[in-house]
Amino acid sequence: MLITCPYCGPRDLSEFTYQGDGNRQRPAPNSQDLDAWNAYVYDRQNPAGDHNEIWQHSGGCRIHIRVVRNTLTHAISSAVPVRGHHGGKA
Amino acid sequence: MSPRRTEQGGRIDRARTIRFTFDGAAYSGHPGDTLASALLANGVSLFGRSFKYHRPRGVLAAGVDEPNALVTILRGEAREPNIPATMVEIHDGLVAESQNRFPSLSWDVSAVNQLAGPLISGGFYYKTFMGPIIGPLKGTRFWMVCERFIRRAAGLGRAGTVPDKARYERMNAFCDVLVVGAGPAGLTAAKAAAEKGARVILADLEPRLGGSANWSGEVIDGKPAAEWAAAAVNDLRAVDNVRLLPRTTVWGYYDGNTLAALERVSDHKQHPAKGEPRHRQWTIRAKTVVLATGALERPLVFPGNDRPGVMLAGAAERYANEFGVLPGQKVAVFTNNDSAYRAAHALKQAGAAIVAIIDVRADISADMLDFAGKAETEMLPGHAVVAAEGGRKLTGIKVQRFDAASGTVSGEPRSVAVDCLLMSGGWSPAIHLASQAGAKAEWNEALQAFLPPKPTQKWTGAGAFTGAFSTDEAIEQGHAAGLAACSAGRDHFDAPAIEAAPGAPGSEPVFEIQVTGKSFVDFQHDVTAEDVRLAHREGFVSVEHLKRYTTLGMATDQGKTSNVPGLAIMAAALGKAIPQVGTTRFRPPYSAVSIGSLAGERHGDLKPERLTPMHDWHIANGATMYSAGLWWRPQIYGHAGETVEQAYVRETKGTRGTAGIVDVSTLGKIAVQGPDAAELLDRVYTNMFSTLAVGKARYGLMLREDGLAFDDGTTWRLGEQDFLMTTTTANAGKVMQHLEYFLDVIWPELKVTITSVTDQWAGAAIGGPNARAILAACVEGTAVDNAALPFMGIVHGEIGGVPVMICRLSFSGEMAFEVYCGADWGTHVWETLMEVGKPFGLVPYGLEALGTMRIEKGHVTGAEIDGRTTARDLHLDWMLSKKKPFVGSAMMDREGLVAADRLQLVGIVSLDNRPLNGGAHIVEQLDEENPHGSIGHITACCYSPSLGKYIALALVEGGKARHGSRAFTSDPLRGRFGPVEIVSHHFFDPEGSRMHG
Amino acid sequence: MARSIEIERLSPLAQVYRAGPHGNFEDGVGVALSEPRPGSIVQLAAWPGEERRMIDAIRTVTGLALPDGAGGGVSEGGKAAFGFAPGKFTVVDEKDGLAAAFAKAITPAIGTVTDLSHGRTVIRIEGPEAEWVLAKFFAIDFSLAAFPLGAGRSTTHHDVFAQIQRTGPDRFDVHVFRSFARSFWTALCHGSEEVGYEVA
Amino acid sequence: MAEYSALALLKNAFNGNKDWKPAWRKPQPKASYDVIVVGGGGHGLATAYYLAKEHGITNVAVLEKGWLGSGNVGRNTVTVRSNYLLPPNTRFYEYSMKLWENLSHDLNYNVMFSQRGVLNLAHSPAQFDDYARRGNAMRHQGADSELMTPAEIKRLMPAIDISGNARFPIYGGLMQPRAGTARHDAVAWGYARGADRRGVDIVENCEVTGFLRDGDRIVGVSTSRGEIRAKKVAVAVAGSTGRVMQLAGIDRLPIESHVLQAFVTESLKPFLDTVVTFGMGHCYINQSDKGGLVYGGDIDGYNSYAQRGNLPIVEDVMAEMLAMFPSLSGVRLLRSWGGVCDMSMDGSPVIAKGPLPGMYLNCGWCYGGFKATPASGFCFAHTIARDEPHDLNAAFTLDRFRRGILIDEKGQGATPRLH
Ligand SMILES: Cc1cc2nc3c(=O)[nH]c(=O)nc-3n(C[C@H](O)[C@H](O)[C@H](O)COP(=O)(O)OP(=O)(O)OC[C@H]3O[C@@H](n4cnc5c(N)ncnc54)[C@H](O)[C@@H]3O)c2cc1C
Ligand SMILES: NC(=O)c1ccc[n+]([C@@H]2O[C@H](COP(=O)([O-])OP(=O)(O)OC[C@H]3O[C@@H](n4cnc5c(N)ncnc54)[C@H](O)[C@@H]3O)[C@@H](O)[C@H]2O)c1
Ligand SMILES: Cc1cc2nc3c(=O)[nH]c(=O)nc-3n(C[C@H](O)[C@H](O)[C@H](O)COP(=O)(O)O)c2cc1C
Ligand SMILES: [Zn+2]
Repeated sequence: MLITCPYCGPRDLSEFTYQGDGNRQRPAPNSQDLDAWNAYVYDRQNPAGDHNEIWQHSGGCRIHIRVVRNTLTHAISSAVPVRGHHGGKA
Repeated sequence: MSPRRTEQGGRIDRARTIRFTFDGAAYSGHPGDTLASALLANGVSLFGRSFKYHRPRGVLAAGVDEPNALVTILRGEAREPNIPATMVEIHDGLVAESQNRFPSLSWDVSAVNQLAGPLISGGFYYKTFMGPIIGPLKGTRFWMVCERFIRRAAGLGRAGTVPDKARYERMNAFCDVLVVGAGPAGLTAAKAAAEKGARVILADLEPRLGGSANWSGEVIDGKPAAEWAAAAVNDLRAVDNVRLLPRTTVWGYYDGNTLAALERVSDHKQHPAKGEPRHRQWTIRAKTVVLATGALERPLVFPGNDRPGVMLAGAAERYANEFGVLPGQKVAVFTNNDSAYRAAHALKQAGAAIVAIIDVRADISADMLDFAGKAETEMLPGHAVVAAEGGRKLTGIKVQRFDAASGTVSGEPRSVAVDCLLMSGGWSPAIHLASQAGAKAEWNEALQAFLPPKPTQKWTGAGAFTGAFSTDEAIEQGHAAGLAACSAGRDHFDAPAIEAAPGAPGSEPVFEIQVTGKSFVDFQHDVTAEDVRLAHREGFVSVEHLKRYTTLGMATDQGKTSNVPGLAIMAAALGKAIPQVGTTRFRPPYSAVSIGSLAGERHGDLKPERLTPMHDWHIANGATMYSAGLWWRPQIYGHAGETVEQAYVRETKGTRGTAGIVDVSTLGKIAVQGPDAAELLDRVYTNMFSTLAVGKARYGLMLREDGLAFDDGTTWRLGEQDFLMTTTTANAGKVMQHLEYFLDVIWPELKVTITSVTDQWAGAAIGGPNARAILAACVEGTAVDNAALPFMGIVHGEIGGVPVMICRLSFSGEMAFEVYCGADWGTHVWETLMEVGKPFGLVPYGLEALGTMRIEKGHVTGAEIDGRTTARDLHLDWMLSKKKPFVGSAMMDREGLVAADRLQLVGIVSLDNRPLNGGAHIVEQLDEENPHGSIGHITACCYSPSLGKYIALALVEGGKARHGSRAFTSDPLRGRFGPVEIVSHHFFDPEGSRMHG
Repeated sequence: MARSIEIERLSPLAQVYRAGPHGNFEDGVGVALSEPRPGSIVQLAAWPGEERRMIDAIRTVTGLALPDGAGGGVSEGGKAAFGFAPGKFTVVDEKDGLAAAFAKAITPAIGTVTDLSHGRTVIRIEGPEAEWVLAKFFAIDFSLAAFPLGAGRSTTHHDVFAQIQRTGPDRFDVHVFRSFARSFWTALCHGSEEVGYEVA
Repeated sequence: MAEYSALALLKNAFNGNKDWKPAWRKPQPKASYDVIVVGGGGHGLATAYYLAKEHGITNVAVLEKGWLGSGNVGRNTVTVRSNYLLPPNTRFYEYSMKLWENLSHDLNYNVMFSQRGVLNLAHSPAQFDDYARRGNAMRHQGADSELMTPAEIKRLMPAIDISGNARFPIYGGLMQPRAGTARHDAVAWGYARGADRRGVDIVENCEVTGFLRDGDRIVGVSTSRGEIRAKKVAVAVAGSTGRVMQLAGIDRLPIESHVLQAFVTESLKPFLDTVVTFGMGHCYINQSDKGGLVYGGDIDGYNSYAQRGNLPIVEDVMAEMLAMFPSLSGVRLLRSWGGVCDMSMDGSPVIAKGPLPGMYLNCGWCYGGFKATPASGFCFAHTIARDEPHDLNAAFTLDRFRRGILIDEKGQGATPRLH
């Protein structure tokens, strides 16, 4: 599998670390809502089809990337930096 | 010259002779021969024994699809079992052995298995061996006794037990177009793409590029096809945007157009060049792929179709035309399609007598009849072979009238004496790579073949792979595919003129001649047509059930020849059409791949080593090194005759008595810089860091999001916006990722840079009563007294002319300092400290002494922060700030994490003065016979020189509440039981008077 | 560390650095391996939006004009710089003192400076087979078209993280963590045997 | 239906094996059942079997979307062991082991359970202590375990590299002699035949495409073969848990589906009797009765329902295999495949009533659920029949995450790819 890092370009799967479900919302730091925390820490969307997920290019530039990948075919339809940097720009 | 070597022709070099051995006997052949062709030329007919019945077997095919002729290749003591003789290029000194026979290939005792045939039909073992309900063989015992014999009888070749010294390598490649298969289609595709300037890789599993052109006997552009191919290869070799990879099997089509290919670099050489690998594993990332992998011929299923001497027609043609070998002198041909006529022709030309062509079809085109006439053979249309006879050699066949529509035979069987029978059951495109993603192959009724699925990746197909079985179509498609692959439009193409034998594609839908006798579908696994029908009777009718119940298609050839006949027989039994039955799933690898090549450069060297700057000093000074993750660290600096315990006790006493020094360079070190650095630390640590003064350090604890303890370490504030965080050695990478995740994903607004600086700094911890004096004696540029360097203070100075940073902190419990300097100066500073420290009694100490001192102090490490403990469990709740939220704070008070019966950190003292063991359990009531009632376990233990006792840290239910109580260590694994006392984990100097000085 | 330190720096490769030809060199060597041992290596990180000023600062301090674009870099006159991550740059100088010089030029408003002079070991591979040998280790495209002169790439060989800069048409400088340097060097030598190599 | 035995085999051999009958019927699904089990994997089939056998509930259908055993039960590396650290796991898996020991008899089907031992290699004193802790935990729960020295290990498997100069020298090992392997397909087929013989309908090619509801309550399923009603609907679909539960409107669970690859070499003469695992990474090997080395390693590490993986893990597993057995480099990989594992957030399973009324859930097996098959079926059947958990599965609840009562063997927390 190749993932196109917005900074480094297409790179081999072996350079990336999977960071899971990208739909999770971290509650406000001082939130006492245990349900919300539980959902954030333990619950995952696990769709058969397009999945919004986070990867780190840990064996490259180390940025985190928001990837939309189909869990049935592994086809990737988008990969953008999680942070506000723009790909291709130094 | 052997009787089976033709007078002329073939693409072998008759001028040179190669000598090799097979089962100890010496043979010779020529460059260009495979082991199979050379042995056939020498008149060998028996190559191996089948898997289950140990039936004698010869050669069925000429290439990668060979199921029968498997051999073991010996390279010194290294063994390579199960290699098809058809895929071995001979070289001087080659040593090959046959397999699965005892005592010898020609006389094999297990051949009696054939007699038990009906008893050991498909799936027989599920129905028996359940054994008695009582007695010594109850439960699984009886089965296990029987299994031992089954295991011994099963299996093919034998693996070696001596490490293989051969070299394996990995190679990464990138290209615009990867062309798989260098037959007419692939060659043309590569040429078309190359001419457009694309970066092209052309791979073929055969040593000789050209595919079927090497043996088709056709004429292309006025030249023999083989010469046309050779010229095309030369053209491609001449341009530098093409890489040719002969002997390279593309075996896996993975996601993102990543393909895996195995190049057999030097298997064909007697002596590989220096540094030359045996195998090279290519990972090819191709923008597009042209699949031109050709087609594989299918056998027909009839009694005795597995006898040595029965061969695929195309294979025989190849032996004759490419290798100059005659598979037989008196040859019959049995076919359901036109292609085998060409084989008959080729063998005739090579000098064999074609006794008969037996065709299941009653109506044969005039063209083909005419063509058959040239082979001077008897034509038997509407006939079938109903038996092939002989033992280690074919002696004859029986032929009967056959009606293709009803599948029935009639009339009297007639015997025909032959020493070779060619068969063709039609052709199956090699769609394996295209199908690996799981897409469904499409059945083509006219061709009686599965065609490639719709692409799930970026590939185009060409040639026989697509079902285009004529060379002109293959070349036409190859050209188009080559252009399409580099997105070039179609241009004018001067297609070469081709002179080919007549023949229409497609075959009669006849797969089996259903008469009494053992008719093999999967040759290697001895799956017969009857086995397929038994599976049907027992309800294993899905193709995948059929496969698993009978093991059809599960042999080393993965059913390349057998799958389609097998499912056709099942379809017939079900009364369904073939596409309704479908195929089994295609999986990598296309053909078997050496494990060595997949390990690549990691064979013999699994992981890199991480060395500290002072590594060589440790070795030179007698350290025993200890592998900690990827790092190597000194365990002890043993003296002659010392045990490990004696060494660490001496090192500990030395440290606590005078001074000790330990290499702490492996600690994770992360530079945390930027205006929001302090804010980040406040969020990720349980305690406060924004309040830390510049020039001071603080011990910190991190939790995971789920509220469990994660890592600890000190963080030093070097500047207002500049922190140096230290982590445990084991967690350095994880902590780094943890911080990066939060900065990128959760708090992108924070301006903080995170950099791993572990390797920038050499670190030495020097501690003990004399530590300060030693530093005072060598540090320049700063004082190190209490005022200048209080507990947790940081100063900058120089040691031996090298800038150093010193922080006063203590893991050992002594007055101690961590001295950091640039890594390249680490050894210099270390040596200076050793030199200066000598008169002060400074001793180097290793991990064992480090561990001993931390146990005495009750400090926790990874053995206690094991991912299941909380800060409270470890009595670190004092570090949980109540003034701010931090990572983990929301989840850390869940009911399960604050329960009273949680395992908590305690100290343990051995009451019988015997050593304790790590991993021993703690019980309230000792029961050596039937251990039970564990209340916890020992995480770390040592002999404490300071206490004069064997002590340990442990995680025990209820923890603190048990202080002062008696319990027992229960370690049935090592037979160590005995009384202990549960105490506080602070064994030594709990007030910290020593480290505060 | 403004002033030069007299004490010699010990290379992690010292124990395994064997000058001379090795491997299959009889018909000439495919690559030359060496350790350039620069005096300083720093990493610079610009805050989002400050990349331009960072690039300016690099020019001010080193005279190197970085091209735009991800992974862009230059190498000339004993100095080199390249981007290796968004807003992040590695700068190398054969002389020491780079960190101190950048510390002055780069204000907290622009970004951060991290000294890695001791933390990274630079291994140079040069010669007609350099791309071939490196391709045994790294899953990136080393062809000149894909990896232009001066450019930098962050990548890994299993556990060994590497930043690679192309410093010549057939020359690459591979920056690895110091602690892994000896292991990687040994592997690189092993992988170079096939083409013959010379340790300079 | 006929009993299987050596005698029956002999009798049939004489008449050309013509009289064998289908191992299980191929019934049309009825309009309603007492219990519907979704998923014809090992766990679903075992559940149906024990519902019939232990609780007399025979009006049961097992609905399987494909061919029976097409899921992980038919694609795993067949290791059966109870060498767990944490008491809820040790107890449960040890009970499973006891069921395995009598399973062939119980089913009248030889599942080829072979107690050839499972050995975990340790590569440092610290790891050895860690294993000792686990081994002792097993002993304190009534399971068997032993420590082994390198020399003893060498005797057991002569090709292993115990030389001190290996990158990760072997320091010793933890052995469970009663552990071993069973024939994956036979387990599915044996349970299917056993359940069928007790009246359970096993319906293949019947995909559940939705749940029938009465208010909150689940009262049946819609399938590719029509609607089927049931008093109770039990879901045991392993890797498909996410997809199936989504059909019931539950789109978030503490489960991620990950692909795990497995491998088999060409057949070899007996080479390795014991199941062995490498301690400095992730690789486990056994040799099948057919002679192939069957082995695997880590999951690929990303969500997938594709039943196929990618190259990096393939290479890792092979490299680790050779670190143990450096003579195997010339032996060849024959086939690789993948299965979809239901990775839970603490690496332990869920066998529980709920999460909706009328529904029961069995999932979270990660890559270790084959060995659990008998006990999982046994406990799940109990939970379904009695509407309360058996003692053995009381800890395997769905709300344990929220409550912080985790069963985390590896201490990795909520990062499924690390379990
Ligand atoms: C490669 C690999 C190796 C493994 N090795 C081991 C090992 O060595 N030891 C061990 O103990 N465990 C191992 N496991 C884990 C073990 O195989 C699984 O945990 C276990 O088989 C899961 O339970 P099951 O048998 O019920 O699952 P499955 O066999 O997957 O059963 C689930 C069934 O549900 C069906 N299904 C899904 N959706 C629907 C629907 N909508 N309608 C109807 N039916 C549906 C599926 O088709 C499938 O047949 C391994 C797993 C894999 C993938
Ligand atoms: N019915 C028939 O008469 C019939 C049937 C099949 C083929 N053919 C002949 O086949 C030819 C078609 O040419 P073509 O180029 O399509 O096929 P080809 O058979 O000439 O070439 C295919 C090549 O692909 C190689 N190959 C296959 N799988 C590979 C893999 N995984 N990795 C690397 N190499 C691989 C093979 O070694 C072979 O050299 C025509 O000349 C035609 O006469 C005829
Ligand atoms: C224990 C075990 C042993 C296997 N042995 C073989 C084998 O000898 N030959 C073979 O081709 N496949 C073998 N397989 C793999 C199967 O062919 C198949 O790939 C696997 O069951 C997954 O199914 P699928 O590939 O159809 O998806 C084996 C599988 C398992 C679980
Ligand atoms: Zn990147």
